[in-house]
Amino acid sequence: MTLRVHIAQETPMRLRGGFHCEPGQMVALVGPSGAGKTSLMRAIAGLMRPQHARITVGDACWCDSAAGLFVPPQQRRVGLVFQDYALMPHMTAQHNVALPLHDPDRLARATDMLRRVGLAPELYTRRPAQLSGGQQQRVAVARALVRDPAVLLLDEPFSAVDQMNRRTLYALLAELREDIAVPMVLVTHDLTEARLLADELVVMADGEVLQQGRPEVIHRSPRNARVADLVGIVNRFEGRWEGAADAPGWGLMRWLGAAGDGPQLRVRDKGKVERDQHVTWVIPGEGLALCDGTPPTDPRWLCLLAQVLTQHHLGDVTLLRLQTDQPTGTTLQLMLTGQPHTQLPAVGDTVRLRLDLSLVHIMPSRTVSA
Amino acid sequence: MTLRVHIAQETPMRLRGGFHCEPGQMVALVGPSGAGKTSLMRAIAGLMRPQHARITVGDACWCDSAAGLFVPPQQRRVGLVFQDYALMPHMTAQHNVALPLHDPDRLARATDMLRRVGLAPELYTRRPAQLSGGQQQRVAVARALVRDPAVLLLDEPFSAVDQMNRRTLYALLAELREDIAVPMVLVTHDLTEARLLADELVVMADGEVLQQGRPEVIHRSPRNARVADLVGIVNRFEGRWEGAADAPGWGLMRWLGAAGDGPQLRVRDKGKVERDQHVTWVIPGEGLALCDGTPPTDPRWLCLLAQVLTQHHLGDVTLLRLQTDQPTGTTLQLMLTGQPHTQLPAVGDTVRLRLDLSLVHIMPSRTVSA
Amino acid sequence: MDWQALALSVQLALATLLVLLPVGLLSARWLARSRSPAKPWLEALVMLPLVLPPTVLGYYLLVSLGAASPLGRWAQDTLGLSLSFNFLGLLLASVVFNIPFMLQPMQRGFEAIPHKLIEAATVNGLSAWATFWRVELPLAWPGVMSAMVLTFVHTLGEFGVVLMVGGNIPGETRTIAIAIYDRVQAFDLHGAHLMSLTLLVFSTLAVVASLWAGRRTPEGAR
Amino acid sequence: MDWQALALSVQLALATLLVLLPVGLLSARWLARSRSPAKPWLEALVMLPLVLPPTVLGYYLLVSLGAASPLGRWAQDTLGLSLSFNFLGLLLASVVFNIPFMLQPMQRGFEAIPHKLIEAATVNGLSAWATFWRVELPLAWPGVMSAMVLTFVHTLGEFGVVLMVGGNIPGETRTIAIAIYDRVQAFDLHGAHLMSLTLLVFSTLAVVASLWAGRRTPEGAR
Amino acid sequence: QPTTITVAAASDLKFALEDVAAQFEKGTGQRLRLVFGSSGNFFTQIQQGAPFHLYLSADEAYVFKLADAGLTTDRGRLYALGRIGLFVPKGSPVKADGELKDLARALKAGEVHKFAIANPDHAPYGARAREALQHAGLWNALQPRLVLGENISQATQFAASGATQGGVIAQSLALAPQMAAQGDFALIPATWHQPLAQRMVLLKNAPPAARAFYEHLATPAAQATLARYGFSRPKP
Ligand SMILES: Nc1ncnc2c1ncn2[C@@H]1O[C@H](COP(=O)(O)OP(=O)(O)OP(=O)(O)O)[C@@H](O)[C@H]1O
Ligand SMILES: Nc1ncnc2c1ncn2[C@@H]1O[C@H](COP(=O)(O)OP(=O)(O)OP(=O)(O)O)[C@@H](O)[C@H]1O
Ligand code: MOO
Ligand SMILES: [Mg+2]
Ligand SMILES: [Mg+2]
Repeated sequence: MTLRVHIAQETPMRLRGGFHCEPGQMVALVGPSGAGKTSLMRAIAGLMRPQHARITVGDACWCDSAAGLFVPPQQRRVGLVFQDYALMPHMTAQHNVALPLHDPDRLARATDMLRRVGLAPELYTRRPAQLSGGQQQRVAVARALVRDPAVLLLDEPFSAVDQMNRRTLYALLAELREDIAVPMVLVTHDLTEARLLADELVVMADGEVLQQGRPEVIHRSPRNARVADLVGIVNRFEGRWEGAADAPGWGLMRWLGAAGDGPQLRVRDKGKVERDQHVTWVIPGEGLALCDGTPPTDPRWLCLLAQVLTQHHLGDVTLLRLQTDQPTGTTLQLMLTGQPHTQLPAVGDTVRLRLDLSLVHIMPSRTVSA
Repeated sequence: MTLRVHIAQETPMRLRGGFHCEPGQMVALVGPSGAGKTSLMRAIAGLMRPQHARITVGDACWCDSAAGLFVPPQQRRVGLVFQDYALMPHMTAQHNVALPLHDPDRLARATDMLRRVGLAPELYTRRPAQLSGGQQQRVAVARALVRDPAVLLLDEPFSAVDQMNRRTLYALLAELREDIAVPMVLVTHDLTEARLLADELVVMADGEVLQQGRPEVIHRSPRNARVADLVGIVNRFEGRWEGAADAPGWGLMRWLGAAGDGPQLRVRDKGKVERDQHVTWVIPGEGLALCDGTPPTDPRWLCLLAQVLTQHHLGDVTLLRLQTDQPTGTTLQLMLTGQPHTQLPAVGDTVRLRLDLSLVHIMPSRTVSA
Repeated sequence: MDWQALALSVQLALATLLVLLPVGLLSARWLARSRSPAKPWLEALVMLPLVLPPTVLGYYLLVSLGAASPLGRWAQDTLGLSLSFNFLGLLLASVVFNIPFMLQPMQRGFEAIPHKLIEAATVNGLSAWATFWRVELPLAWPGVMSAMVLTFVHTLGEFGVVLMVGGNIPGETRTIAIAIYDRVQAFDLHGAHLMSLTLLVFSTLAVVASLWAGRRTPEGAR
Repeated sequence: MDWQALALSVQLALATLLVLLPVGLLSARWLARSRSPAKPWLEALVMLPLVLPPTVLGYYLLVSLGAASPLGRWAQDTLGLSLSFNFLGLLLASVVFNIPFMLQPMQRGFEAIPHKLIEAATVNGLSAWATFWRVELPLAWPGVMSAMVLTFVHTLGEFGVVLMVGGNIPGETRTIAIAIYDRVQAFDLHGAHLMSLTLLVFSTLAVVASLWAGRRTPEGAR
Repeated sequence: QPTTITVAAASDLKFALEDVAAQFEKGTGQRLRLVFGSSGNFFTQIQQGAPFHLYLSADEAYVFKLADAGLTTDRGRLYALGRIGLFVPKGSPVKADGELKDLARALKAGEVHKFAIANPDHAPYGARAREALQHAGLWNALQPRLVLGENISQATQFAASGATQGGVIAQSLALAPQMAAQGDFALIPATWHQPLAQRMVLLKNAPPAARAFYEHLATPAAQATLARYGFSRPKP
């Protein structure tokens, strides 16, 4: 019952590309506002008839524009959380959730699902206008989950819900994934949430599907700079490829700063770039750390001196913005945990920074602008 | 021009307590879904007439139920982002933003603000129905910011916006704070965002204002367990106060686990609890770390052996759930950064954990249930 | 007071509602959803029964439904039904004359439903039929109520068409409106006032009762 | 074809709109926002002009506005205005008779506006007046259009009230509806058909034109 | 400049009076505005100050009531006697016969389903029709089949359209050229009913030109025209 989507249209909005989602798998659709995530969901649910598309679930074909096939939404059996909830204003929370059900104990099942999404019983008989934003959203989630869907489509289902209620909902989703093995697609702007919940990410921008893959894979080797941006990789730099290094599978790259060239780095060579080619490279957060002692000699490590520009304390983690001396004036971001306040470097301090060069990922330079 | 709010009502929903916000200051209203955040904003904007309230901005009094005073919303000059946008469906994005403006170049100013919230020019003349969720939300933000408000009220203004666009909006808010020094109130579910943007937090639950203070202060010394929960402190434990320690300002507490008593901890004594009293205590994330070498002897540190239950890789940080041996079966969460993947403890490994006891915060035990 | 005439009028009004309600709901909904370029023309067509003076409309109806007309003859010969000067004739005329009152407010009611909610209904597996009953009808209800009340009240007061097609036969086609008119023409002003007052009070009660029964809770405080 | 009568009818219809539009907008909006328990009673009151047969309503209007009535005498003595058998009389009668057509659809239009949007307008500093013009009126527009089209068309076809209060004076109070009726009465069917057809075509064009001019872009694809 | 005279006339005069008025206008150059309608309505409207100058009623009772109310210059003058007759549309099973014998036959035979007269409660022609039918002994049998016109014109329309099998209508309408093609007409004897005494009266504000027309209606030329439309001359 794998969901496979391929789509190509220009109007009313551009949509290109596709993705697939195994039963029981959760795929997170991420991308900037206006990327086409909601539109793609609407196409899957059958609310929009795309110009060219092929959408299949297992053996069933829901849409095949080549064959002129289009299954109406009623027959697709999708559980869809609308981004703006689309609750029926004339129905109570309970009746909203019971909407897709037909059996005699539909109200009991609706009530049960409302309980599971953490809604207080006194709210079951309220109409949407008398509920808070997050309460409405949980009703919408309950309505999507209560039926026995063939595909679950969740369009930012937790955006109005606080952290604690979110955890309840995460647990509910996890439970559900064990009960019903259907493809699940989640749109979210919260990258942490995406990585926490999803087996795979699908990265979209400007209506185009850019990359699908496991979160850590995309995080460590984004296909291009746009994807790197989109998955929140902040430490992105420029470089010039300077050819093979001493060992096979390794190459040399010059770090290019705004104000001049930086050190030469010994990095993994995947054979995709040519000598003197301009490249964009990223290093994930786990490849950065402060050195406490003397600089290590292992060529895997690069040690830099950097000055602390700003320090943001974000609860469990502290965010540092650092400026390196080499290449001059390049800034990078570092997250720290487990350091007592007193031991944190202060703004203006100079610290010694360690880069794990084996985690550097190199991409062809982006040509399009943001 | 400080905003001061004091409110007490029971219907249509319970609201109690108050807060204040200096001009140029940003206060983040946080609390679970249904806590009354939106309702409080509505009362400030004048959309709800509270049973008992006093709301003042500088010398101007907007609402004083004792004196029967109630300034209508038109005259309050608030910039309000509605949680569900409340855009005019019959107006283009541009005209929606120009709604509060009166001067001849209103459309030009609206266009400029739309540019600043990062909306693409081809969208300016679209109606809300033809915009994506995040695009609509940015129009709503632009409408609130474009006028010259006396108070800025932002009800989850970024919930539908992706990280990149959020950064644009954060920058815009920062800019604005330099231009116009008015009180700003932000409702958000994203605690990181709250800490990043806000000077102070106001924690609400069940319609009640529980605590106001600087984020790090609340984070390190929440007033009670409910607040600790609400600001996302996950490592919360039970204990019994065992009296004063060797030095003044220090006391002894027994760590109580579900399955039995744990070690005695030497912690700060603020003189608020009595001997044998049952207490709840928390330790912020920065008070936890893995020990690499031998256990330190400093009494500030407590060293524990713990087993890794789960490991979640969330991009820049990795989340570990650990189970301590003493008190048996207690779980705690640990965030790690800067550790290359290979050096991370695997599930099932036993690690040595270090608690900074000087950061332990003790509260009277909660009596109410969640 | 001519109770018979009042009873007849009420029967006629109810029968008109009964006939027009399903027809009206379907066509109003169709018009509301239609994106056809013919839509304004159809809407104008729906208005036409209002344009002609009632007696003239009645005359045309009589000429096309009466015993001498092909339609009238056909109905008489094959169905054994007479389409004029009886209740059936009144009903036909009343139905035609009330089309604009029934369709316009209903159509606006259906048009006011956010498309998103219809989508939500279909995604939740509701058939077109179930969507109509459980979503569209409740949400269009104020418009439907308006249409029904306008039609009901208007049928009570309708005079020209009914007189022409019905022929003022006591107990059969003499409605309360015609009875009042007769009283006025006969300078029986006392009788006319009494009947008018009775009719006004009755309609007021009927309208209040139906508005009360069909009221919807207001949209909520926010 | 009696062009004079058609012109008079169009004038009357436009004047009726002009008078009823502001009154109707204000009262419909008030009724829509009202939470008063008297609301259904007021709504029923608004319906009453529909209940009486037009000629009888005309009779009552004539008796209360005519030269012999206190009101008529007062108007004649102090304002020098006659309230019957002239255009002013027609207009007064037409205004009264069209109240239900004007108010009901408008009221539904105003009721359909989400309260949230009114709140957004007030928070954005719009005065009650600006809110009305820039938010409420555009959003209630389909209902307002309905009301105007119903009133316009209905005035063209109105016969009983106008005949009674106006007196069928050529060039002054003989509307197109009365002229057609006269043709039918005179067995001048050819003339009647011609005038009816002209009126039907004219109204159809008027309705289509106004619907076209007052159309709103559909709610968008989603 | 010549004032326009407004004449309110009973609808049975529709065709006849238009001819007479045309003669008068040609002779004098005076403009006339003719308004046709039901006598009862005019009565009400005149009470309420309708701007009519001359009122030609189908029933003299209205004229007397207005005179008693002081709204007229005098008690007026009879200008014609109306006549009624049986009209049967084309294809009707009934034959037009003034003695109503065939109507009686057809009634017995069950061939008459509907029969039109004006409303006898308030229309003068309706009241006379009732008297005539009573005289012929048909009233009781016919009553359940009656359809009542608001006034005599409407009754005539019912009959002429073929929607009824016949009707008692005004001779003045039956003689109109448009009616001849619709069916047959036979006059009912004048003795079967009270005379339809049609009386006219000048109203208080009538200008001199109105009196001229009032007088013109008594001239032999006018009376001859009225006679052509089936009105008989009233006895002075
Ligand atoms: N119109 C209303 N009538 C009665 N109760 C209401 C109404 N609107 C909201 N409530 C209730 O008041 C409480 C507070 O609602 P409010 O919208 O202020 O919450 P909130 O803190 O904004 O929540 P969220 O984060 O979910 O938006 C909720 O329990 C809600 O159910
Ligand atoms: N009805 C419409 N007609 C034309 N363009 C539309 C319509 N609806 C949306 N769009 C455009 O299509 C693009 C994709 O919209 P979509 O709603 O799919 O974005 P999204 O990825 O869901 O964004 P968000 O995260 O902001 O919800 C946007 O640029 C939007 O402006
Ligand atoms: O007064 Mo008439 O002639 O019965 O219509
Ligand atoms: Mg979206
Ligand atoms: Mg809220």
